[in-house]
Amino acid sequence: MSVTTKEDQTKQQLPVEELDTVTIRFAGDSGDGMQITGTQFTSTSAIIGNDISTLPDFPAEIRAPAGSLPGVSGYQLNFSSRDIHTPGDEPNVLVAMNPAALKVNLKDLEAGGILVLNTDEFTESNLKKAGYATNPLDDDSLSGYRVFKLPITSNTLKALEGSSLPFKQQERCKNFYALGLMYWLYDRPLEPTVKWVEGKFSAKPEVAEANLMALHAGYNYADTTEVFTNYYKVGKAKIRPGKYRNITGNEATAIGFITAANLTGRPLFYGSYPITPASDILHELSKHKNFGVKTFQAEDEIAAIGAAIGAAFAGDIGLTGTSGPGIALKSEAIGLAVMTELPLVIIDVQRGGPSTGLPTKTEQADLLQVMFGRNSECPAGVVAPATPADCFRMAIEAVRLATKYMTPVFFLSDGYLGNGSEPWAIPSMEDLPEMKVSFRTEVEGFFPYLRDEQTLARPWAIPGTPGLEHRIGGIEKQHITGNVSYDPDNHDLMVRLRAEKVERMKQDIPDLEVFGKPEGRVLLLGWGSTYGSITTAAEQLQNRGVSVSSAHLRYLNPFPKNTEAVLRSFDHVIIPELNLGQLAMLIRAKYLIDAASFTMVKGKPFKVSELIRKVEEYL
Amino acid sequence: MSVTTKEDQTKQQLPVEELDTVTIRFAGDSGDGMQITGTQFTSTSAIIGNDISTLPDFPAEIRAPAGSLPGVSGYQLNFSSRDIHTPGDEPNVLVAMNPAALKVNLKDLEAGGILVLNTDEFTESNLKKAGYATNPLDDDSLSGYRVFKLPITSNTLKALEGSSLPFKQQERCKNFYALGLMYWLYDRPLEPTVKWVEGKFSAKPEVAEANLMALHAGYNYADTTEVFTNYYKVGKAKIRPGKYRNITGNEATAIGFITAANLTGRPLFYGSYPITPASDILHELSKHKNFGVKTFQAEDEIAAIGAAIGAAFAGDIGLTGTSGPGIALKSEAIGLAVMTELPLVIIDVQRGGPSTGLPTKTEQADLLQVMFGRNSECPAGVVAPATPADCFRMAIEAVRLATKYMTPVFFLSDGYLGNGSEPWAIPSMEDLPEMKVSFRTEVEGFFPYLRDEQTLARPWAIPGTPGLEHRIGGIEKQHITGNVSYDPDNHDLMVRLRAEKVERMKQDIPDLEVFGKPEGRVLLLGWGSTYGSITTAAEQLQNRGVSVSSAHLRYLNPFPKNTEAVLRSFDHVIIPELNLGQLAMLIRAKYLIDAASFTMVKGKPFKVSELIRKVEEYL
Amino acid sequence: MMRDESFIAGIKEDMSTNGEKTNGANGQTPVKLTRKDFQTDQEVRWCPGCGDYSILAQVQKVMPELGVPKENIVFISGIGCSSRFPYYMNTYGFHTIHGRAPAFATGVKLANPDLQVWVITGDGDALSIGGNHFIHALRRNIDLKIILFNNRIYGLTKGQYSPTSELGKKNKSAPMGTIDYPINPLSMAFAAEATFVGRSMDIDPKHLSMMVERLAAHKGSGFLEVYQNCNIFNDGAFKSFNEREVRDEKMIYLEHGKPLLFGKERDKGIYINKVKPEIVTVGENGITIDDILVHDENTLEPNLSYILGRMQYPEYPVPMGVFRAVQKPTYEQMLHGQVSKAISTSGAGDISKLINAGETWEIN
Amino acid sequence: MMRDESFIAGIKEDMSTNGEKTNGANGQTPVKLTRKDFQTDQEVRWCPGCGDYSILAQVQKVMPELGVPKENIVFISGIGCSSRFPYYMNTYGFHTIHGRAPAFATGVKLANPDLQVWVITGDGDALSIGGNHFIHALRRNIDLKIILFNNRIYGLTKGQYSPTSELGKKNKSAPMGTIDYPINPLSMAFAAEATFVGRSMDIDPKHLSMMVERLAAHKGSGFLEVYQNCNIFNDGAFKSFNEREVRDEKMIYLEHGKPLLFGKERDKGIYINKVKPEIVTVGENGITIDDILVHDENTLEPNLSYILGRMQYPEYPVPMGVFRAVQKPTYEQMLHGQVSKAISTSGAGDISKLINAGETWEIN
Ligand SMILES: Cc1ncc(C[n+]2csc(CCOP(=O)(O)OP(=O)(O)O)c2C)c(N)n1
Ligand SMILES: Cc1ncc(C[n+]2csc(CCOP(=O)(O)OP(=O)(O)O)c2C)c(N)n1
Ligand code: SF4
Ligand code: SF4
Ligand SMILES: [Mg+2]
Ligand SMILES: [Mg+2]
Repeated sequence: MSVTTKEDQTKQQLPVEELDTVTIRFAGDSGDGMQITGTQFTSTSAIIGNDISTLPDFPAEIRAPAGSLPGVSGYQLNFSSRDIHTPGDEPNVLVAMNPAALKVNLKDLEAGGILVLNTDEFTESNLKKAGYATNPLDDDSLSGYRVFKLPITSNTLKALEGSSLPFKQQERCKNFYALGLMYWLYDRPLEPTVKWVEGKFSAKPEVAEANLMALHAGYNYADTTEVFTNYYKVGKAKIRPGKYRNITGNEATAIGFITAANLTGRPLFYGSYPITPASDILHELSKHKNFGVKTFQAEDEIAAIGAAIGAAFAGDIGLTGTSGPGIALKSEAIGLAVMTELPLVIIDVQRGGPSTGLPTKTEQADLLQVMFGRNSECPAGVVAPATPADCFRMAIEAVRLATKYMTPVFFLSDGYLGNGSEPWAIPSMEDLPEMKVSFRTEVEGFFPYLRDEQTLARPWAIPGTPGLEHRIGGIEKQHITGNVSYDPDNHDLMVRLRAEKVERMKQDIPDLEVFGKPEGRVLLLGWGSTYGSITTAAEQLQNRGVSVSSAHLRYLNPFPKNTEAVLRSFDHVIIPELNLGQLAMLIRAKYLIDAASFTMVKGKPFKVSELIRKVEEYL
Repeated sequence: MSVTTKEDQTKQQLPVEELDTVTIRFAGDSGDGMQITGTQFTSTSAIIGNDISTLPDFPAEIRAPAGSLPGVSGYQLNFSSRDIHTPGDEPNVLVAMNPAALKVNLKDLEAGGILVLNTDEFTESNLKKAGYATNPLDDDSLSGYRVFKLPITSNTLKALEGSSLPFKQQERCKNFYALGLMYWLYDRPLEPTVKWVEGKFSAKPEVAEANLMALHAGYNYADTTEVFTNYYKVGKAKIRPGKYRNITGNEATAIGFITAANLTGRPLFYGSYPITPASDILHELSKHKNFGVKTFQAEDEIAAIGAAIGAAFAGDIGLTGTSGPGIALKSEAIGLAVMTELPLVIIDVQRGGPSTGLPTKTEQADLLQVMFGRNSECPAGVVAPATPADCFRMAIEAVRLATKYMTPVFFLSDGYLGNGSEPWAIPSMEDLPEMKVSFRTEVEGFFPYLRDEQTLARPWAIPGTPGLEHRIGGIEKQHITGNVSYDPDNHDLMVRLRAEKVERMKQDIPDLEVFGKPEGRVLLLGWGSTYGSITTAAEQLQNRGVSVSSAHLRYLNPFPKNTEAVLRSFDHVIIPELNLGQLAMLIRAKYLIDAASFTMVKGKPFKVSELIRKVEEYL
Repeated sequence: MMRDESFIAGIKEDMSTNGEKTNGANGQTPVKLTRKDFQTDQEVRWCPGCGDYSILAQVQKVMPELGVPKENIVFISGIGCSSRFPYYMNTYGFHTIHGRAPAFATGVKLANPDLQVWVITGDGDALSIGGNHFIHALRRNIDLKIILFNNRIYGLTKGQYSPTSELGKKNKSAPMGTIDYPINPLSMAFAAEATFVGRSMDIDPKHLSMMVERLAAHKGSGFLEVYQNCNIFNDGAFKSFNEREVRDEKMIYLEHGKPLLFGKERDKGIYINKVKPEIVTVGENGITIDDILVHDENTLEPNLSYILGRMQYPEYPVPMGVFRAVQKPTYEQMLHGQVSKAISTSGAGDISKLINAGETWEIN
Repeated sequence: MMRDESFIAGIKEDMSTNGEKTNGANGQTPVKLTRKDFQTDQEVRWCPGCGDYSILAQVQKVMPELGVPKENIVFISGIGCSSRFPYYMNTYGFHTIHGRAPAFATGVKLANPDLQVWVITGDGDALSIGGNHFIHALRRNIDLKIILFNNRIYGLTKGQYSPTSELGKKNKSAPMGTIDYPINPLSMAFAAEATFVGRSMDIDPKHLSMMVERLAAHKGSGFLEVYQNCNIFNDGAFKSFNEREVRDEKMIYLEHGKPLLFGKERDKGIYINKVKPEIVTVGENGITIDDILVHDENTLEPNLSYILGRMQYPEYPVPMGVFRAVQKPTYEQMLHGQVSKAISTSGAGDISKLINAGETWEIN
């Protein structure tokens, strides 16, 4: 699949090194288009058959002052000829488009790593904004790296001489120039990006042309100047055959829920109020009205969930989504959904907290909130996708469980999953579960709280159905009739029935799978977005021959049936989490297993090396 | 102290039985004044030296239709010559003012118990409203009780012949007639009630007079008709000498917080939105503006806590109060108080749930909500009074900890504590702790997040202080400076510092006390309003010589230092709770002790007998 | 708001003709319902004498007249004495949480625009905790029929002041008197540009049932304030103007297209002096009937309605009736219109296309 | 509202004379502050070109003029781009949570009425999630100085429509166009009977600073709407009427006691026909200057202000300036008045008496 253009002639004479995994980080000002550069490199790598994993890193400000430290935007990607699960601990390559980007990112670059710098931006004023006393291009602070100092901006402008675009816009093409450089260095074809640019800017052909000229200029510069004295190849990974696309977690979430609703045969209703990092789900869903999807941007989170519950009452698939602070606001209404036993899915794309916290960073610290953050005994199901693409599958699971058991289910994503992307093996329609819902219409024998024997679900009887007129509400219900009841014994019964109903979902969820041997010295038990780092750590340790396995909970309430058995098969259970030990608390309380909690709350995923060091303490 | 009026002559000739404990329940229609009857009997009993414990039981409706089942209002009280802790499992006496009251309450009356019925109300229409097919006065359904059928209404009206009051109002005096009957039967003096009526209705002397005539009429009727063939005495209890008053938990809470604020030297600010069963705290506090107390009835619970946090920022003692659904709404703002490290006390008077649940009933199911019901890692202190009078002490504790550690503290009461009452040994001013607060004024070396070494508290620097101008907010703070910081390591540090700060309250809270032997077979571990039943159960078992002790956690986050040691000194730990095992979960997770959870969620306290049966399983 | 007109025109085209199905529209033979059909077997649990009974009776009376099958009617409420209402209506019902009823109702109506959706709320429920949802439901012009039982007190929680309580009122939570300036619910509704705004009272059943009918007939956000006596905690709150003996002089009934006259002799009227209403007497000081403001429910700008809504006792007679009734596209029409348009533009959604969209590649 | 008058009279007597201390009132020599004294060391993090910069500059400019020591000034905000404001003011500041700033500010002001309390908010913060707190703060007439940065978009969350976005506007969360009828913030403020209501814009610094000064001087609930350009997500939202070239014809500046004239020649004016404003030209059709409505900020009934506040582009020139400025007792005055009264009636609270109150008995 590799492309040989005429410009590639130099390359043939240079030494080539085969690598199996490379991590690149592109970093620049928010206005520098680093997210595009990153995603383009990612898609191209995926298309040529690498396995990939990515980590975008946005600034919290919309557009902090150009050149400032808070304005730095980054995109890290890991591509490999092996099966990979994380965007890489430390970049091997850092492309820094200005001094601020260098300042913020250099500490992560591996010792001896490749550093590509856009020298044009190392002006006195930019150095000052980044807080550099002396110019790192000139002092020896970069001596530990393989530094390539390139005038990326001016080269881009030179390449675009004669373009009709205004100067500012010409300058903006420099990210494609940088992309061209990297494509050469890692031997990627230009076609996929060419196609993308042409499609994206079809309405603005001058922009398309300028970007492509910059792309080629970067590529050719590398090819002709011999600034790089060798280049690299990263071969195809052994990936399950099939059709793939690159997808972010939030996209996968959105289309997962559209698919889920479609499978039930009911329209999707999404009530939401914008909040980082969940807003993209609203944006995506609002584009798909032709699926009958109704998106309702409410006045706040409470109204958003209120409308979703109302829609569920009326027979839609009720969905509401937010991040942690929004969940706090929704909690009273979630209680009502639990009491009225309506199917509802609540998305929580977790972010750093408490309070406003670190809105653009990731964290896994809402688990206990979704478990317990409501008055009284108020159980709900909880599922948590493990990877961006897994959001698709778990969205379907959430709807399946909510409609089958007639109860709210949480879908616990996070900023890392939501914004991160990975190649997704597109399922065929036959792979998707049967989950058509049916409403009660039979008048004879109808009682609003008469339960299904197996699931304990009450009937879903929607307004518009003749003869089933009934009233529901937040006051305790009488068993079977659903009338208001203050009876003490009835209350005790109902409290236990609601708990039992959630517990019974167990019969409908898959067993917990173990990666590695089913028993041994250490089990790494994880949940959510730490899947990549945990699996990679386990894999690397297994490759060393160490008795370490991993398991990942995608169903957090209830836990899969075999959970205790799995845990008891290991001498030590270590639970790494991006919080202060929330899953660990649940596991310890439930099974009385002395699980060790390993925690880090830094707004970013674990490094594989950190996990390995932790496990080593137990070997 | 017993009174001998001329009417008492008959009595002298009747047999008297000495009892050590009696439980009476007064029950009637909401409009029948049963709460007054109950509280009068209570105060009188307390004044003559009995120990007492009470349980009012209001209907959920304001005023359900007269004579209906939902309209029944009850008041149970237990009075004794021993030290007692509960209102009694089963009443020995039931006074039922109408058929509905009989219907609702009869099942609780002990076999062979005394049943006083107001025959005048057993009309056909009332029987129908109560759902009686046949008149229980005539069939033999009451044969298992000692029934006294008395025309209470008509006797009252007869006694009031000639009164200038309208008929309806005359009729309303029947509760005092019933009270008179019971005073005679249990040999209570009339003076305290006479004094109370005279005070209460000083503006309406005709009402006072009518009520007193009814009271005496009831008393005299018993004395002259020999309807009761014997009477009872319940002697003085051995109670710690001192000055006492009867107090409900909500009153004790209100004056506890006024006192606490006074001890700190700062005004109390109470932001609240009415909700059952917490509203009475607002009502009580609003009466005490002369203490500088500001009460702010906000537009909702969020505004209420917002204002309280604002007031705390400005240097008041910020207090907000609600019940479970309101806590759910406040949770986002609580996160802000945690992040900005401001002292704040949050009252939760728990009620039955989930959702609107059983608003007038009690429950202990918000423990996990107050622990975890917020986004991300968001720790706060939690204290829980054990009895109505203990609310006073724990209110002071809550303020002491919040101001000393500069962090939110929950005060976890419940409907049973809030509405229940008990005699309170009024403390002397010297018993109260020293807890004057001081604000930072020193400009030199001021940083908003520079911490006290021992408590980790940051300085309280209030607006109006020259030179200390600074900004706080919900975004993660930089250690020491308090500036906005997105730094990963700083975030990890701050998350752990906030947790550690709450943990350090340990150094400032008393050890967990054990009632009974410090080690043995079974420990009953409780918290909150189950204190009475648990202590009584332990006491009764100890009296049987069984190795059972009890301990009651009044500090739930953090737990007292010696908690683990206490628990490990027993073969079995049983944790009775009015929820599905919330404290049990925390204890199991933290100490990996196989504590057994014993739960009941019926909107009312445990019966002592239920606890005893449970313990017996472990003996 | 420049874009309104053309956008609305566009929307109107997209709109499928959504609206509640009337009786028989299901293809069934219309069944004539009676008041009894709308009563439930649940015991009504308000205090004896409460104004809520009268409102319930009128609503139950009007229902059969509407020609909407009862399975297509939904009553949604928040929390409060008034909010118990749905339990007593033999339709679909949802007793939700405090202040949020409009949000739940919005979801119901958007999910199924064929339903006729009523919201029952109180002065605390709608204007204190629920003020924001109330305003947003109204401003979106979603077809909800909102009835606010205004008793100027918190009934269910036993007597604290509400946002409509008079300044200075002494009560459970303000023993020295309320210091909150009261909210005028109508002003809120006009500010939110509700398309239907009316007022009635518990003790005028004829007027009340007429207003309920008008509200039912309106398409769009409808708001009816009902003065309701809470005889337990705020007895007689309105009696200084609404008792039968004084009513004629102290209240004014609005009638579309008719001059605003009141008084036993119907000789007093409302005259607008610049923007300030004044009370004048026809036949005095040269005032003729032509000087009297003619009521007009249908002006799109709510200026006049706003001014009438601010007339308060004792300065002015208290207006009763329909202040405003205008027509604009409803929210559910526009939303479903966008759905229809999306389908006609992009074709009905196809899951296989959806998941296979974007750049894809094959691994063999 | 019968009881108002006598109650207010009573309150006025109870009131201690609370109010912000002005410079030097602490007994210190007044120090002349400068604009620089109000700047912080925190890097300002709005997008280059954002209208927020101008508002910050004007506020920082006005502050030293107010004579309030900076330790007595508190800026409180919710969440949004605009709500970052307090970080850049070298006073006390509190960046709270989304929509709730008025509640926090209320607590601060009630705890210490000597502080001058400002609230900075956005159109989403104040009118979407925070609509209810906004209204309740205004209706209580608590002395808060609320500035709403209206950019008709959610800036911080990157471009979803806000409650002030135009109908039909296409944006991130409404790719087919917004179907929410927009809210008029001024109508809300009038409905809530805010005692001060004004409007200005980022690109008229002179007018803006004048309005900020007026707001600062007002005692009671003050609301200033500022049109603010978000050049990233809603660039040019106001330019059709507020660009320098068209401003004279398309905007009208309100001046108390002056006729409402506009236009380059100042020959166009506002005439009120019954309740409907009309544009007329002085000298045409017999219109003289005397026909032109004379602006009056001070009428207690907000009718006129309400009508002016509803004049919208393009039908009308867009009014700028003070719509309403009236005086009534503030909430904090009344609350502290009750405290003083309670003390004078019952004596300063005595804990020992408190805990020993009620029926007590001795056990020996
Ligand atoms: C979240 C929450 N806060 C507070 C309450 C308590 N509460 C129930 S009804 C009510 C006010 C009722 O007043 P209103 O809406 O005027 O109704 P009314 O009872 O007067 O008909 C309050 C404060 C609640 N149920 N939920
Ligand atoms: C509870 C909660 N919900 C949602 C958000 C996300 N959020 C932050 S700011 C904002 C809207 C900002 O819009 P606006 O108030 O107009 O301010 P601007 O950024 O335009 O100045 C939203 C939805 C949040 N921070 N908290
Ligand atoms: S408290 Fe008032 S509003 Fe509530 S039911 Fe009783 S009378 Fe009606
Ligand atoms: S997004 Fe808009 S409002 Fe926010 S800082 Fe940027 S330009 Fe200003
Ligand atoms: Mg009310
Ligand atoms: Mg905005």
